[in-house]
Amino acid sequence: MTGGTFEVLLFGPAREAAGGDRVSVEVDGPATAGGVVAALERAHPALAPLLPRARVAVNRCYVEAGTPVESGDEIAIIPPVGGG
Amino acid sequence: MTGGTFEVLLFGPAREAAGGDRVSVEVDGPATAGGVVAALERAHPALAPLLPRARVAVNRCYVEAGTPVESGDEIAIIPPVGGG
Amino acid sequence: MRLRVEITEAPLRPEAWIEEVADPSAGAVATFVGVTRNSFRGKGVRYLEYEAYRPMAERALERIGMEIAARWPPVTGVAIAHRVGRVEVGEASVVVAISAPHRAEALAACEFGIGLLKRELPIWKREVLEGGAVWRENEATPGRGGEPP
Amino acid sequence: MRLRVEITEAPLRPEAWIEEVADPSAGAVATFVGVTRNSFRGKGVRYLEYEAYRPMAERALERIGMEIAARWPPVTGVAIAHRVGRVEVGEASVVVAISAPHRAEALAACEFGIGLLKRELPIWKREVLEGGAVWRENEATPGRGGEPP
Repeated sequence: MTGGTFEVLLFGPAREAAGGDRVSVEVDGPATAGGVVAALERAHPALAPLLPRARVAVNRCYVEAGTPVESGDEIAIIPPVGGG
Repeated sequence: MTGGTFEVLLFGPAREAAGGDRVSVEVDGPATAGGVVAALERAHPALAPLLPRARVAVNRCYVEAGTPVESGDEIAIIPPVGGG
Repeated sequence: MRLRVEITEAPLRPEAWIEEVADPSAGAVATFVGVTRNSFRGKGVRYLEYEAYRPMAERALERIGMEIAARWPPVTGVAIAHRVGRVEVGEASVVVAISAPHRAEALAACEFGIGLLKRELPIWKREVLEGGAVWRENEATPGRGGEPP
Repeated sequence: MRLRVEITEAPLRPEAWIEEVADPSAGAVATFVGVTRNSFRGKGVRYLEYEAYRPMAERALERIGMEIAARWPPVTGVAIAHRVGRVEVGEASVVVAISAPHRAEALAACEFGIGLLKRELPIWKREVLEGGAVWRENEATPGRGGEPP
């Protein structure tokens, strides 16, 4: 439950900012959704401006920052949506 | 503006009750929408039970009981409607 | 604002009325379709027969459109059609389609339009049941004798 | 209750989704269609490009359907389709169709469904304007980070 490498899916403006539809990130602290976001912010500065307003989805559900993540989870950054 | 013979259009349950889609009625008192209804009630007892809940239209607009009617006006009894 | 209304014997195709309100500045189209149900309070319905005071009904539909335009000026299109004659279970008896730049006014105007139609439109419904037939009237109008509000 | 959802590249035909919710006990079908407008705050729009997190978006649409069923138990059918890829001006990007015995619940559920979809569906919209392109996000969600309500 602590640390590890996670792959994160990116969409829309996050995909565009990062120049790709997924990134890997090394999490040192607690392996939570918030920990992944904090690690992304450090490792991928291009994403940093988008992250404060983005939500996180784990296994295709929105989660809170404190939700634990495990290796094998499908983690995605969900910038403000525009459907409809 | 007083008295006269008026033709009145009937629809739906009023048409069925009267056995026809129009009736003639002689109005003795003031020639108003309400006067037409009162005369109908006396002259066509089959319509009487329906009239208290019906509206009157003159020239294709709903009117109040006090609205004057003239020879040549298109007068209709509008029982409670069921459109939709 | 586009406005088209119709009282017709022909089957109603909702898509035709949705197309009728299309407008390049409209981002939203709200539609209400009334359909003949197979039962009323537990009794089997075979079909409906609608009868209209046709010239007044056409005028009433136009007034509903104008009332919508007055209440929601952004609305770009109103199309309302009501069928008369025999309507089978599963067939549409009424279509109200409203287009507007945004969804809030399209949805509100659509709800208002069908509500006003049910109170004001001079059309009568004969419900033909498994054993007999009845004139089925809409739920009581709050006592108003005059013009559409 | 019938529930069908779809994320698709193909043009949306509203009538197909209206038919999808048909039910012999449904007297009302409320439909919302979102259409690409030709302008946004005065700027000319050439077309839109929608991008989806597809498996999550499909699941989100199913959840919206289940939430509607929980809030309006009489609802007989929910069909929601969202288009992805390039959508031209005048084409539909989303269709929400709801059937129910009576109009009140069909209209309320339709309005609720499109509102929830706009907040929760993981889809992004690229607006291609006369001079450039922008990611256009929906109006701010009242701060909720968690599950759909």
